[in-house]
Amino acid sequence: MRPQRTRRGHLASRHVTGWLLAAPLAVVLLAFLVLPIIMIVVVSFWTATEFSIVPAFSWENYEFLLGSDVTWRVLLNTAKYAVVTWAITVVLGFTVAYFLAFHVRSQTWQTALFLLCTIPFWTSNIIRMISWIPFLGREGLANSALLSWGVIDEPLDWLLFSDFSVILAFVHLYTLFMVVPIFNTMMRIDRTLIEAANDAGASGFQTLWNVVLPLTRPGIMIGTIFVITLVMGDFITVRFMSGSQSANVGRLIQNDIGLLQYPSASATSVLLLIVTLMVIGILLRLVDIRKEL
Amino acid sequence: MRTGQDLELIHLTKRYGDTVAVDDVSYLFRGGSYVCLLGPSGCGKTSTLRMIAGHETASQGSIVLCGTEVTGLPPAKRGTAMMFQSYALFPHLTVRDNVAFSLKMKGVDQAVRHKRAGELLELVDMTRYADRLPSQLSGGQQQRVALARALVTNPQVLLLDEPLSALDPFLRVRMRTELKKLQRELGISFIHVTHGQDEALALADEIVLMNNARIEQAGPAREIFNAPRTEFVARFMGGHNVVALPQGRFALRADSVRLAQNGTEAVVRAVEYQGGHVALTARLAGDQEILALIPEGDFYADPKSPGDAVRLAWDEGRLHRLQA
Amino acid sequence: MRTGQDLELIHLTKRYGDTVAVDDVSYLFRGGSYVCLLGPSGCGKTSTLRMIAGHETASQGSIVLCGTEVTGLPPAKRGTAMMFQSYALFPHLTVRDNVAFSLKMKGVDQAVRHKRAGELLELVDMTRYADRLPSQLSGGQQQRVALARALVTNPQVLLLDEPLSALDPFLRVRMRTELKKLQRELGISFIHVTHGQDEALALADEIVLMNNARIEQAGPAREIFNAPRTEFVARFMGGHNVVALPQGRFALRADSVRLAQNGTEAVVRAVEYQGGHVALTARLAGDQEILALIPEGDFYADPKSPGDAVRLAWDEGRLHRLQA
Amino acid sequence: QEIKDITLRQFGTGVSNLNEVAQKVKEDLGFTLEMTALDSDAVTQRAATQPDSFDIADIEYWIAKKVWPTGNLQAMDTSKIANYDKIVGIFRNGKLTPDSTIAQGTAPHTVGFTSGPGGTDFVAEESGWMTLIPTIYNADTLGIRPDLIGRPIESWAELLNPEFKGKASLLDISSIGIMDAAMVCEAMGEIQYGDKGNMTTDEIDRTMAIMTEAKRAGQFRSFWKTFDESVNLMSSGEVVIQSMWSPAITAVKSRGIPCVYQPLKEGYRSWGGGIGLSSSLDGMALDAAYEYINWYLSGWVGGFLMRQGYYSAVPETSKTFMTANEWGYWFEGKQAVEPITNPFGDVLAQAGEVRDGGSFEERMGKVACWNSVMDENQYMVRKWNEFIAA
Amino acid sequence: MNPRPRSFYVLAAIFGLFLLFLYGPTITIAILSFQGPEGGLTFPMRGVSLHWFRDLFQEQAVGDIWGSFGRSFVLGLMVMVTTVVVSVMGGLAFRKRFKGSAVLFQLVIASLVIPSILVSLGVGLIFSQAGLPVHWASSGFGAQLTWTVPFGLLIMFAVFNRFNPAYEEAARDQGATAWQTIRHVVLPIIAPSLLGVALFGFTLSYDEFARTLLTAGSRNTLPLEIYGMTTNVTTPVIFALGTLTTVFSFVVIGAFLLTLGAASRRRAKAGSDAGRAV
Ligand SMILES: Nc1ncnc2c1ncn2[C@@H]1O[C@H](COP(=O)(O)OP(=O)(O)OP(=O)(O)O)[C@@H](O)[C@H]1O
Ligand SMILES: Nc1ncnc2c1ncn2[C@@H]1O[C@H](COP(=O)(O)OP(=O)(O)OP(=O)(O)O)[C@@H](O)[C@H]1O
Ligand SMILES: [Mg+2]
Ligand SMILES: [Mg+2]
Repeated sequence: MRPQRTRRGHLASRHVTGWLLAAPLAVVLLAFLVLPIIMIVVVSFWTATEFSIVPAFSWENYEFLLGSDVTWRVLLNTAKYAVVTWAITVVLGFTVAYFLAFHVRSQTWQTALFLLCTIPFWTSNIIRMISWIPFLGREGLANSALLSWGVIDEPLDWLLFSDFSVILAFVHLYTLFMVVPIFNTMMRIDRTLIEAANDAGASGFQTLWNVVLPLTRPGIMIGTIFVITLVMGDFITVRFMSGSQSANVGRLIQNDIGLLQYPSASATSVLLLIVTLMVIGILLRLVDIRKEL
Repeated sequence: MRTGQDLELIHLTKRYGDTVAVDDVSYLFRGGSYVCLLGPSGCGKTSTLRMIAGHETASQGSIVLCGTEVTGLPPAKRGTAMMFQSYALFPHLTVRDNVAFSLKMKGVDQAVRHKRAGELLELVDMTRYADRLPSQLSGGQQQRVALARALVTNPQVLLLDEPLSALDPFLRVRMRTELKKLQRELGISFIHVTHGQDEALALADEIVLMNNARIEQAGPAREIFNAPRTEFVARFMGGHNVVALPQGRFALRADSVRLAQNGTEAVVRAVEYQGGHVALTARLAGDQEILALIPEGDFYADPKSPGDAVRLAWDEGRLHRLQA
Repeated sequence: MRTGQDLELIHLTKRYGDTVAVDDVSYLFRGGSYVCLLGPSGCGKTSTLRMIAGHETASQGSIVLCGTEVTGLPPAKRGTAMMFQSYALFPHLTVRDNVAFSLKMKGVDQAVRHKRAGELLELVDMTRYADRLPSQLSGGQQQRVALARALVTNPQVLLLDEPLSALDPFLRVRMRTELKKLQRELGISFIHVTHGQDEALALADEIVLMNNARIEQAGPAREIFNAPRTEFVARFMGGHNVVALPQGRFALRADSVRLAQNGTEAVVRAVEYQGGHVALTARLAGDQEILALIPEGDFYADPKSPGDAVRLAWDEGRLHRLQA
Repeated sequence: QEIKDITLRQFGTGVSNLNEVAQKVKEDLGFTLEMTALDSDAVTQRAATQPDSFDIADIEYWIAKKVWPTGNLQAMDTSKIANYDKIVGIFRNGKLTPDSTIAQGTAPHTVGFTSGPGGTDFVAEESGWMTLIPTIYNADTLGIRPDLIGRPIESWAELLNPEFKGKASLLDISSIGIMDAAMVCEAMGEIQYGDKGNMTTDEIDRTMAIMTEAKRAGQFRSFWKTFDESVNLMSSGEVVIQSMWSPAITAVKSRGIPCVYQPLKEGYRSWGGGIGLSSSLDGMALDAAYEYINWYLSGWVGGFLMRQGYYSAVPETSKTFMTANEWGYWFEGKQAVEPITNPFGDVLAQAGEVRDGGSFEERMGKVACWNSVMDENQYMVRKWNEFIAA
Repeated sequence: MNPRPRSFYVLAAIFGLFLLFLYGPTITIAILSFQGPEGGLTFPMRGVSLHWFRDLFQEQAVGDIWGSFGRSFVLGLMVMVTTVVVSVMGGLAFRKRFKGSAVLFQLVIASLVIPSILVSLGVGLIFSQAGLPVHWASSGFGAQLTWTVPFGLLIMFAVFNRFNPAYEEAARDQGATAWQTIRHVVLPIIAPSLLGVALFGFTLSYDEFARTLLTAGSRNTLPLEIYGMTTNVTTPVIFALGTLTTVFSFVVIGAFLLTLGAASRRRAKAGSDAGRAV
């Protein structure tokens, strides 16, 4: 250690150690994120035969993609799933987080209830997805329960293989991604603010609306980012739960991949990427993730 | 001398599981007075205050304000208002909206509530900052906003939990003057929790000194300082020596002890300069420690250092007998 | 009167981007003395201390300890040790392991380092608690552990950043006595950052009063209190009035002002009881406010209330001319 | 290196990638066969893009049309295949019997041979170099739940019968699904196809238009993509009529749920599978692979698969591994004389029952078209996507 | 303690329903896994037995559950360890606010939000174009990291936002080197959060489907295997697997909570007279 280290030397070392520490992260992201994305963009300009991809520049994929009204319909459908799922998860997630943060008093219980929520996720998603059929199907648990309670006379068809079931599965899968960031933000709300509101005569609901909700906004934003991206990128849930009857962008991509149409899949991917990044870009303007964690 | 504005605690008790935080406390807070709840950490000050405010339910006993029993009422229905220790300003609302918050909750029109908020900001001299967010204010400014917010509901009693502890010492002294002035102007009761005896002495018409979940002594500030009932009070208020004599235990004010030619022999243990005075701690024979508060001029005429032998004297008349 | 143990700051400057936190400060801390760095919030006390400790690099200037330039050395190589404001005890280590931490880092045997840690815990009277975790200690106990940990490296200078601010007032007074005693026993320098002038007066052999990133005045505690160089010093140290007279501005100690039959006319603004004294604020003609510190006995012989007309008097000799 | 140290990695769909086969290989041949089951998309994708990740590809003939030109597979010398001559005609010259007509679509023999080692083309005649060795094949038709339908079903057109609104299903693998759709449209008399296995864009448009209309009207409960999905749809009663694979029907039946493989007057849609060798296979491993192929055709596997309702490429050899009762029931379409069980011991038919669709000749002789890859494949895929998104 | 308000019971009921909803499939799975040998994947139940649990430990007609479970488990551990290491290092790096950290942060966010299938497709393409063999432990591993590492990093941000830098300064003051500071002070203090990151990394990897789909190579991970198994008749054996997984998770988490409880009780005991003296 030199006794007279200059200020510059110190500064430089900060950047150097910073990069050294960040190197593994940078390598992972570069190799498995940046390069693949570049590859996708490049391939999206190639053409394909039945069985292989031809590295020749062409606008063909985009021409078709942007020219087809299927693209737009599917995009719209994707957006619909994202928005509806978001709306439900935000309400549900907020409620659950609110309960855990403000009504469960001991930290041990909070942890325990949280873990209880995560246990179903240890069972493979595919298995859980398959099990929705016996749960929601015509002869499934839900229908037989409703029938036996006399709520309905005939099994409900729309419980399964419908937009309802798709959204249901999304909500099932992703609500927790909303709960966690909202809970995290709520735990950082100073409890005396609630008392102050109480003191000012606010009812429980007024406190919720005027104090808790505004202060939870960053958490909601982060949860929104998770849910929106997860739903937009999904392909397996839509396929299983709609009985292959509806499509989202992810399914278009997967279909193309299945048929070895990589350039076309890449073009669709680029479209999805742009849309996703735009949405997230807007959301990120509303919240500083790093500060809010 | 009861008035219509009195606040009375009747056999008030608060338990948290096994801990008894407030133990069967009865007290009458006279309307329009500045009362300090004083005591060491954990003695139950905050619990008492929060029960009065309605943020904590009483385990037993009742609270009567202006002749009405308020024990079971929600905070906003009691005629009390609370100013929180860290102010608890809503970070997402401007100063004006913070002050107008309770009016908004009542459904008061925006124009009306802004006008009223303006008046209160005027009162605490914060009109200029009405559009700022709390995070853009200094500690002292935040405190004034909190004050305005608490006062907007026209409470009969304002409850303050360590309102000055977040301020630096300089500001603390300034703000306490303002608090006192405001209380006098408004003519309502302030109940102020603190664990600083200097703060309590400076502010309070009446001090309620708590210890171990009970009231140890209550009365006007001077009475508490000059006539401590127990050793605990004497020690806690500071500036006192507790002297054990054959007749019993006595409190002896440190400023009544002087260095003298003929007095009890002692050895200096520590010397602390305190501006106008010097606090000299000395040990008498028999391990009794005595604190003498000596005017600066007198001390430096013949300065002493730890280890020096001195003689200490006091008037017998200054000894105040302690009951416990 | 330099000794081998001196700590010298030479044209020390610290910039954070555009803010200048410490501006070209030069000062000689004499070895073995208790120095308080005093000043209002944001004046650069912490920055100075952290540069001395080596936790912050100096933007300019140098630091010399015991004749060695230490400006570029890492904290542990400087012969300084730091006690942090919130103590920064390692929460996962027992008290003993906290104290022995630096020895462990040096690769000292467990037996040896436990023995040494035991000695230091003995010194701060914490032997009983050696196996506890920091979270199981009270504030004052934590502080002693932090002290023991800082001292285990045998530093020449101990740096303390607001060591007493996390304690309640009762404990604060007790701990400051202990700090002072310890410093005297060890004979090393303590540099203690505080923004409480009472704390500084009570503890310091020497006070360095900072303002706006510079040293405003430095010297023995009494000198600072009795001979403030500037209005800022007089106001900050408290207990002073600043009087504007045709000849210039003067500092006038509040305890030199008395109520008299023939004196300047004034109106009482506020009265604060302070135990032995009463602080009376009055306004002279011309909007000048004067604070008078009146012995309790004198005041209550003829008590005044806000609004009363009084006459104030002081000896001309007590006026101390201010340079700025 | 000994043969028992060799490991061959085989992948395919779960239809034929059965662990019992691997076990038997270990017993009979001594080397290890590692089986990986994938869904049909992943099978194509892996065969076409990851030649190093397998030694043996178990794929379908129509997929071969896509995969073979990549050069990821190597041609097989028929002279090294003992039972080559006994392979049924379908896979050699396209004819089941010398006077059969060749069905529409990608008939296996059209993609079964290449010009020689290293060839990436297809040749029409038996060149001595095979692309895939045929393993199993079958003819598919509609599966129905007779208990829930309660009347005879005779035509593909019934799939779009409004009577089954919300209770019909179709296969969502575009190349296969469109064939079924075409069978339906043709049966309805709406469209007359030149070649259902190689439609014109106009034919594709019209087919999809009819299907889209039906979909919008709520005809379909669901589409299915994997074997298992079709079984679940049928056995849970979600669907009463759907295009289905013969063994899937068998699987539904084995749970005691009535389900019929319904022969229809328009004939069957057929498919065949085969195994191909990775081009990176050589030396001893290649020898082992040939050994495996010869073993495969030698009868045990054939019998094993036949008992599940598939047909073996070399029925003659399978016969020796089946009882007369089994052979009669599965192959000859005769009444069972004793209960028929699948290889896992589940009873599929009682004495006296006959197999739906009858004998081998009756079934395979009435193939209307083969699963195929069309010239307008890309166009068709896009239209199919539109249909799904509709 | 104040009595619970009415809203508590309403919210508790909602939470209960939410739990029921979360466990809906799990419960269905549990019920159906106890069917008799004739059982299928759907209702009505066909008999009651432990047949499928026994069957789970025998070879299946198709696929290799335990082999793929083993791979998923190993991959999960690899991802877990790497995630912890990379995100701790990353978390430490970001505290230094080095040049270019903003860009790297954007990348981290991008990695989090980019649809999984794109990563799968892209990594698959890269490997195939570069002629590298795809393998679950190389390309599959990497593809999963693009998901787990950003998550881990976000957790580390949260942790370091709350981490008092005075601890590190104290350590440095005590003569600890940079490495010793991390080893003896930072890591032990953040250890509980690391446990969280590890658990998270493992879970995300263990159940990852999309990112592994095109990157797993010749051998399947468990989710792919289960998916592959659906190309033949799948039996309630996968439900038995699900039930067993759930039971196992309950045991693990129960043990975890018990340890936590025991630790805090032990601590409470040791410190029972804290605050009395001084
Ligand atoms: N929510 C609670 N649960 C359990 N015990 C509590 C709770 N709040 C306070 N206590 C206990 O009750 C006693 C009195 O607490 P209280 O907060 O009223 O003291 P305080 O006088 O305000 O102290 P401080 O000066 O430290 O604020 C303490 O022993 C405390 O530990
Ligand atoms: N890390 C930093 N980055 C930027 N500015 C800083 C930083 N640390 C301190 N400052 C600024 O430098 C000035 C001096 O800060 P310093 O912490 O030394 O003050 P202080 O005298 O210790 O105040 P306090 O009594 O509030 O602790 C302040 O204006 C502060 O805002
Ligand atoms: Mg309190
Ligand atoms: Mg500071």
